[in-house]
Amino acid sequence: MHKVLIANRGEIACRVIRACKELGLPSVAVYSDADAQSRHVWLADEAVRVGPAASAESYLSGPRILQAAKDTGATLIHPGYGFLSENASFREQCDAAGVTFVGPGSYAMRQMGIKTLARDTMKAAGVPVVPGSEGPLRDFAEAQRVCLEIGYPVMLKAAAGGGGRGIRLVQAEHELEAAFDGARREAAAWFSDPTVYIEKAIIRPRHIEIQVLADGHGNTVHLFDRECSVQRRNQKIIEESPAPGLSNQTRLAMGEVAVQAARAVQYVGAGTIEFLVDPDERFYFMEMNTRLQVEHPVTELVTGVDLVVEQLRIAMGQPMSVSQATLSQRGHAIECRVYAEDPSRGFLPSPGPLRVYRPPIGPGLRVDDGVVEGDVVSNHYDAMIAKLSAWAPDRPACIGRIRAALNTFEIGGIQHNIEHLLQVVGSERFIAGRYDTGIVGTLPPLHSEPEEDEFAEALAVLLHDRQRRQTVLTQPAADESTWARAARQAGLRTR
Amino acid sequence: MHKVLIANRGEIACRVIRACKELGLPSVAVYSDADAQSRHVWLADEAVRVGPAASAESYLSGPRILQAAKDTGATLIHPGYGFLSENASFREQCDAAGVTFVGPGSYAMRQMGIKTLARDTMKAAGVPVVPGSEGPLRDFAEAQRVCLEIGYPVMLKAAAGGGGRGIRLVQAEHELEAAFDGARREAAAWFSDPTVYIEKAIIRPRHIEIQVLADGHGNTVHLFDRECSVQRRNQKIIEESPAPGLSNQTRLAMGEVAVQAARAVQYVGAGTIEFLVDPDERFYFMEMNTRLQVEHPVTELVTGVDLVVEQLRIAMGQPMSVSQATLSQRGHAIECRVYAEDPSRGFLPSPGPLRVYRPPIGPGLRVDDGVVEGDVVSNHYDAMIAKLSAWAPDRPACIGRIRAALNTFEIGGIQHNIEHLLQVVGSERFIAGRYDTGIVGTLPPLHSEPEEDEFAEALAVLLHDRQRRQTVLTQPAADESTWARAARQAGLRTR
Amino acid sequence: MPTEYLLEHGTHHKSVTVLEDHGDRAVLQVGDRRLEVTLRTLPDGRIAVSQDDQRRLYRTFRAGEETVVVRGWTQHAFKLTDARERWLHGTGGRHGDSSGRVTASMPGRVVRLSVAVGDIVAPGAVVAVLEAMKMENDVRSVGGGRVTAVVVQEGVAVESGALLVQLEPIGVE
Amino acid sequence: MPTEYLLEHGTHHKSVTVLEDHGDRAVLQVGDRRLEVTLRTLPDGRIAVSQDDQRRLYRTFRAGEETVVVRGWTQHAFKLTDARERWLHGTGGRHGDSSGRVTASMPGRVVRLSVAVGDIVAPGAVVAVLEAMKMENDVRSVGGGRVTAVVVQEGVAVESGALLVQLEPIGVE
Repeated sequence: MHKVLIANRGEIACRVIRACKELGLPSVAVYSDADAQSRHVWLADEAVRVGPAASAESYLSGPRILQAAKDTGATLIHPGYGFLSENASFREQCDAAGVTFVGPGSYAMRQMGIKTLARDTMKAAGVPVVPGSEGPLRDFAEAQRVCLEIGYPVMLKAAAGGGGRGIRLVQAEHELEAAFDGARREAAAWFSDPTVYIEKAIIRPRHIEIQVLADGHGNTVHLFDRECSVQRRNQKIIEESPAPGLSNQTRLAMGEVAVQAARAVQYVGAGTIEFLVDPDERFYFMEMNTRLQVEHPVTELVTGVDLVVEQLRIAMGQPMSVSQATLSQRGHAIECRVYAEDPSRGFLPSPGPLRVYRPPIGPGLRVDDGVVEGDVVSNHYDAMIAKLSAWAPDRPACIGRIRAALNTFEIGGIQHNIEHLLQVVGSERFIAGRYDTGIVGTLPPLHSEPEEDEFAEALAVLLHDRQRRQTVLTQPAADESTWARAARQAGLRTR
Repeated sequence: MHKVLIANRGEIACRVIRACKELGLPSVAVYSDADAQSRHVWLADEAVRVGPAASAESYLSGPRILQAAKDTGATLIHPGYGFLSENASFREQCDAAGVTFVGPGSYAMRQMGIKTLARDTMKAAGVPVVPGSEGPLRDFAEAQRVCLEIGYPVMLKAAAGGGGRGIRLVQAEHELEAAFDGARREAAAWFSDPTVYIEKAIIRPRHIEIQVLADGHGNTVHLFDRECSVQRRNQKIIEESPAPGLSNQTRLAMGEVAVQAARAVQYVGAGTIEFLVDPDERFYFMEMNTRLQVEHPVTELVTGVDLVVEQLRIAMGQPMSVSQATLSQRGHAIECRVYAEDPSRGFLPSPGPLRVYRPPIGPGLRVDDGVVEGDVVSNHYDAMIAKLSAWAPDRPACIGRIRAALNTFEIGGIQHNIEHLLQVVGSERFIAGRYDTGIVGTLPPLHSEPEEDEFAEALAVLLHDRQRRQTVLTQPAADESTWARAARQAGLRTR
Repeated sequence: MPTEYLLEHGTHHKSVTVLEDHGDRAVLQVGDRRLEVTLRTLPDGRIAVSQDDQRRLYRTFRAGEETVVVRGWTQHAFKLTDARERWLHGTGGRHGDSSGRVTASMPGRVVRLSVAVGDIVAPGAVVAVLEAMKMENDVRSVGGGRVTAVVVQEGVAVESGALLVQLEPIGVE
Repeated sequence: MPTEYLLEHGTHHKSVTVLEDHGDRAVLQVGDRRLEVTLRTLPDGRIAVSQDDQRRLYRTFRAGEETVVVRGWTQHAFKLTDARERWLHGTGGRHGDSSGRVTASMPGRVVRLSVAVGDIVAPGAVVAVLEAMKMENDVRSVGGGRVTAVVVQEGVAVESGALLVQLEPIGVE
């Protein structure tokens, strides 16, 4: 009999625990001190403390997670996303400890984890990558030659770079020399390494990804596409499936290429190939995420496949329960990520107590969350509070549904991005289904203050006045009151 | 611009209001005095009181509902199920008042509402009905002749009967004469009318129904089957789609017959044809419900069609958005009806305050309800609190999902049937998918008392003791406490 | 000076004493067993009770004289009395319905009375029909006897527990 | 003797007086408008406020000095003070950050300090970087000036509102 340890927290831990319950598999939660009373802890059958609030000493600590698995007799470890999910060494430690890691082998994780290696591997496997120089540029002459080959515009990038630094966009040949010298100087200054390389600049790209699933019996399938172009500072905020306006021909071609990519690294489990897609629907491999994605619900909603259940089945050595021939997309799904951040102050993170929290319910809605009202959104971890997803028979109905749902989301105590989400899904471009990764930048800034609300003002004054006067205006029923008082004094709540 | 008045309460009113919000249609709730603070009242854009708690003077009062529509400028009235939903006169009053009733015309309602008329109409339209006498039996000789024709066993039924009275099962010819005399005597005694008729007795029948949808543009489609055999005292408690084990051939034949039946009465809107199905999959028309069914979610989950949205579209004169060729069933759905009733006391209704109420959430789950924690389940209306539905890629996964969901349903204050629902979905017959309308009767009675629980005992004693001692053991944070006290004294709650 | 309580749960009876109570940790004597538990209130109002590896979540409320403890969909209603007081007043733990009182099992409307004063009623016989939530429900007498009083009329609304019919025993029992 | 309050909502200020309060009904004077509302607490804890045809649902809580009122996903934080007390103490309604204090806009860890004592800082310049929830966030000074004190060190955790850097004005403003 298997037992599953979930090496994660928050909504994804809850998601995996629910799948375990449905399969009849016992589940073990792990938690840091910051999460001792979190929802995933109480949802699981067992829970083990793995360290202090800091991730490095808890959720990111391979040895502690493995010890927890050993102590509870867990046979499977589901890493969720983030934390240890793409850590090839941890996967190897699991193997050595005789615990099954729910995910691909360390070979696939390494091949895809190192971005230049992934690019080379994909190129060799016939997967289209963004055209560019073969590794670092030796000199300006080579830069010129490569640019002639791939055509302008191009991006000059620092080989050792990251975080958007040391990058220059070059629109035409006459700009190249100055940009080349500048980029090298900048790279040297920032990263102590002047090496640069060239990639073709994709203008107004869309970010579309393909979900794949592979089992240990030689089956590899794709589960179609997800449109993830609604991003702010490279952070996805809204995803949908199918990608609006994408031709079916491109969709299937991307699916086939994704399967090819997965096979090239002997992939097993659920994974995602991310592509850049240009306005002419040419697509280029960007990277592969060798784990479950945050946005997996939209794929589940349109394909009807339970990706977590398939992951667990595959990890237990069973064949996947689907085949390419039977897979199809039905209707449309949109996911909105609700973050604890303040749109009126540049989307600053807004940790704090979630004093009001009631996500919407209704037909076709799905909420993935890991909090309850009264929880504190910790500043130690990701600022995502919940994922609100809607499914409907078609895209216009789906937009109607997600807008109605967002509008009835009750939340307070922290700042959040719901108004921003409403702004995006209500925007002309989004509704038309014609947008790229620039969509968020085209929207006007939100008003920093909510409209005046006379009733709210009256309520605030009344409550303040009543508190101040300490006058008993309405007596609660005697029995209830005595009981409530006793329970409150005992530090317990009765309702 | 249209505006929709929902002439109903509880979960179905909430369901319809949500659909209106998604379509951008303003909604008007109506309420009786018992429901002044109910969930549907606050979910709708406007709300109108229509009378006292008694249904006859509120939800069943056509004139008051029409007045509310007039007062608010509503152009459509959605009747939900029950109450005025199958009232042909009300439909005609709506027509006269120039308000669109969301449902079929009064001709279809009348043809199907009078059961003997429905039987004749269906027979004429080539729809199979349970074989039996053509109307009332004139004498014993005719009874003998009919029985020879249709074969034993047969049911003798009082023409004026109802409520299960005046019915006799006759297994073989030698029992007929005594039964015939007895049934006539009983019919005369109970209903002051000795007239009886004969129908073939369907032994171990299944109750399977077909959802149909017809628009005003000549399109009529069926949306496949629902298995509704899990009943207690003729009250459905669990429904699923597709019907387990039903051959696809029978399913489609039933669908075609259902379309035929709907066309025969010029049906427009959503409706359901109920069939009795015998162990050899012969099926017989039982009745047509000319409205939305309680169990419509299972059809929505497997077909992906939003029946309420289609109803509203059709009522506004638009063509339906689906066609028979594109309709299909995907995966499996099960709905469980949660009732306020006490299984340990013969399923007595158990109205009262819903002190604890937190329905389960998670992927593939849908909850249709009209209550919140703290609401009082009124004894004036139906005892159904909520419908919990699960969708999954296949039936075993769906059973796993609904069981896990039922197990995590938090509910208290009233008695309820969740243990009974768990008993059914965990029973051998249900899991095997081989059951008929007798399934509930085959289950052993539930234990009348829950197991002992030491922790619960300890908690009860501790709380009682603390209350008794009135000792402050843990001081809440000063600020919170002052505020909470003031708000409580003001009759308001702060969290 | 810990108090000994008598805890009634349906037909079960137990003696329970709170030996120590530190708010988040408590020690109780349940019959002849010593029980040490830790308690914690979660943000959603549930109370977590744990001991060693075992942990469970509860919610509680007060309903009349009873303390109700809910875990998921199971519900325990406990009646608690001070053990000393009970001995003083001598009420004991005896319950049941040998009183001859036939009472309403739920709030509702009396739609039918099946007995009249003087009638002899068998144990388990239907004496009235109550309507609640659109359904009719039989009210049966627990014991048998002769009807000495019919307290309600058809059509009236009654509360749960209201006396409907009074019986007196017949013969020697 | 109704009390007049000063209600601050962001940059808005209003004078509000509770004229009558009957629990479920109240009359207020808001500026020069008279407002009569009815109030009701729903079973789920929301407070329904209505007037004529208008009706809205709110939830409220107290956060420090502020009374917060939440409606759906919108949130209003009100600061309320007794108007008379304000006049007596003469604090007025003036706010803003001409104080030269650069404070943490959220709880987090100081990952980088960009200024040292003696530096001259332009209005809106980044003076520090705070990390919270895996993201780095710039802390900018509202006004400009010369740094007179750097109160925190890199690596330390700070609460929201904590003083990070103190500036003094330069030249005539």
